[in-house]
Amino acid sequence: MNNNSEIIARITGLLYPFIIIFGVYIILNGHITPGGGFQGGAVLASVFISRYLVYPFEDIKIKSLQLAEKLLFFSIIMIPILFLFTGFNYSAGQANSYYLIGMNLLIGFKVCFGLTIIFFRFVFYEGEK
Amino acid sequence: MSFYQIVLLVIAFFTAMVIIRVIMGPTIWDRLLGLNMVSAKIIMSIVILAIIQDSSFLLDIALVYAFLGFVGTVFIARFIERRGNL
Amino acid sequence: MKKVINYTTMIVIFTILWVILNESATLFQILIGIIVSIIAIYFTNSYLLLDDYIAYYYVKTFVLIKYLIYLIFQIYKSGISSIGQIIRGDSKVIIIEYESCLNDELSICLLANAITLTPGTVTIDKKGNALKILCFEGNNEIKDAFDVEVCSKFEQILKGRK
Amino acid sequence: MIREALTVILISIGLVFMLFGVIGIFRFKDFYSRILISSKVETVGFITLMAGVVIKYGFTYFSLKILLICLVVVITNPLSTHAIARSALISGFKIKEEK
Amino acid sequence: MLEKVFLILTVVLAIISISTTKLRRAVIYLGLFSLVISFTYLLYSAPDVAIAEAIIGSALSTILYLVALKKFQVFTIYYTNYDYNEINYDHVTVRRGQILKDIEKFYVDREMEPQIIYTTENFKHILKTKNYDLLIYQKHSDFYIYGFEKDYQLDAIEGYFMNEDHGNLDINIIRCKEGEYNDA
Repeated sequence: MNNNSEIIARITGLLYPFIIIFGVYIILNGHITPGGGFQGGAVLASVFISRYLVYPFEDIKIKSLQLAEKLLFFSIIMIPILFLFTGFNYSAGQANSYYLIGMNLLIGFKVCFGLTIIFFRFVFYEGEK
Repeated sequence: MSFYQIVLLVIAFFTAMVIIRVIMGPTIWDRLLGLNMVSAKIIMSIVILAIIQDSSFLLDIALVYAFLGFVGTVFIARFIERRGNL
Repeated sequence: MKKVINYTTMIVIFTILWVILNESATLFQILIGIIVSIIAIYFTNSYLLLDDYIAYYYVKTFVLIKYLIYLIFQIYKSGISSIGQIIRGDSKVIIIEYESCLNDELSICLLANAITLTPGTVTIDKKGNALKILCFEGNNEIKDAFDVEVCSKFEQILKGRK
Repeated sequence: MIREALTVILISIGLVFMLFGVIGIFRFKDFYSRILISSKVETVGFITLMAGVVIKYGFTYFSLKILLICLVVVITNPLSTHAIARSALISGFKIKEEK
Repeated sequence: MLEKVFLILTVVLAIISISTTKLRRAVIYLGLFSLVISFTYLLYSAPDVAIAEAIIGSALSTILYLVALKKFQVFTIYYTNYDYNEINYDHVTVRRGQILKDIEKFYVDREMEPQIIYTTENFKHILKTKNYDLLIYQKHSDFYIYGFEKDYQLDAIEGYFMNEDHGNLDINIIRCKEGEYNDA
């Protein structure tokens, strides 16, 4: 019964880089157009989810994804605190937008890893009968 | 009322008709087909709305549906053909 | 050497995509676009596809344009004829099997996609180069297009993919 | 001016195609002929409508983005149709004997 | 005007998706609901919310609901009829008969998901090849229900039909051994 359609597998593979570029675009332009860290991260996570259509095996290392997600979460908390203590001048316009882009990137990757972990845990462990 | 607003209203009417089919539809595949059609209609409405408001960032949302709309449909179809196994 | 040229073409295509998305063609955006497309191709090759994306999905630009133009022509042709079908009402559905004369995986998938896009035919299954097609009974156009011994026009176009 | 008129005409043609798609979804009595015609005629209407919008805007970033949307829909829409039809066939919903 | 159409559609879809008894239909209705409400957000000029709703509704939440439904047991019921060579719309909706409604109600009451497949294949062929839980074969007004011996629900179905009044319908329940006819 384990026969997935070859056509879907092939053409989904064709779309991967497009979806990745689109996700990065949504993250990087989060401060001027709609979108941002959460939305772009969800788009990036959907790449991993659609990969399940092609290779339904458990070859993604959930442990290392979890470690990366924890590190990202730690840095998301620590970077604003560090900025608070250094007394950086916030009024400078250019630096402000760089700060926003950097934080959006971190949030985006954290959301991507988090949703991927949720999906694969649900599919391979929690969904068992 | 400009031309594009009338177009938007017509598309909204079509969407309502397809949703009636989805609610009526006897088999589950009819409903899935309706979901697919409504998704295409929503993409069109977003493009027309972007013309009315003259703002190109609305097209990003249409692109999201174009890229990811098929993932949900394919997963539901696969779920049905495997009798409740993803 | 050919590999380098192919990679450069791919990066150029993705950079153009990035510029279209951002709606600005400044030097800074182009630079970011090149970096993002290199990262996207590397990530796809090593983690998602487990294979070489470019060797997997390489289609000549000329062939692609010819394919798209012929596809749009075919879509309109059978779209107009299927309006008549809608007005006439119900009709019977059959499944025919069709053996393609292509032997390349991606070309067969593109052919199947084109068959699904034209109104009146849907590809249901693919095994090797045999396709199962769902279509109306007594539809002469389909018979003309697919029951011939030699390759159909789509297949002749797709044969020169590489 | 002529460009504006062409846009209006093309969008109207697209709406007519979509109207036939919606009629088809109610007119056909079984699922397979519905999936054969309706959803596809809808795609024809989609392409026509987008062509109208592209003509209105000429060669700008807006119309390039719309062409991108069109291309992606042309790639992904057959996938979902194929998945639905295949799912119905494998599950055994069938009208007539094969062969 | 336009906003009103979409707001009415949203309310209708929300009510339908919580009042339906079949969970897969509810998943599809929720997908439609998210499509429509995303456009409504756009009409009220909230594109940021709309893009989040689009991504979450079209891919992620649908799939997570489906993964949750994996725990739910699905019963596959094949229905064949001797009298008809073709199955069209009327048979599915109008003449489906009381028995299928009863069986559906039986499973829904016990919080299980029935999936009924109408087919015109020969029932012996289905017995041999298909992977089924129940097979209902109708010949004029006689009903033959095929099920597996080990399936404890079969006794419950028998009891259910004994208790209810079914007029002049003739219902036979046939128990098959595991793998007696079936290779699948």
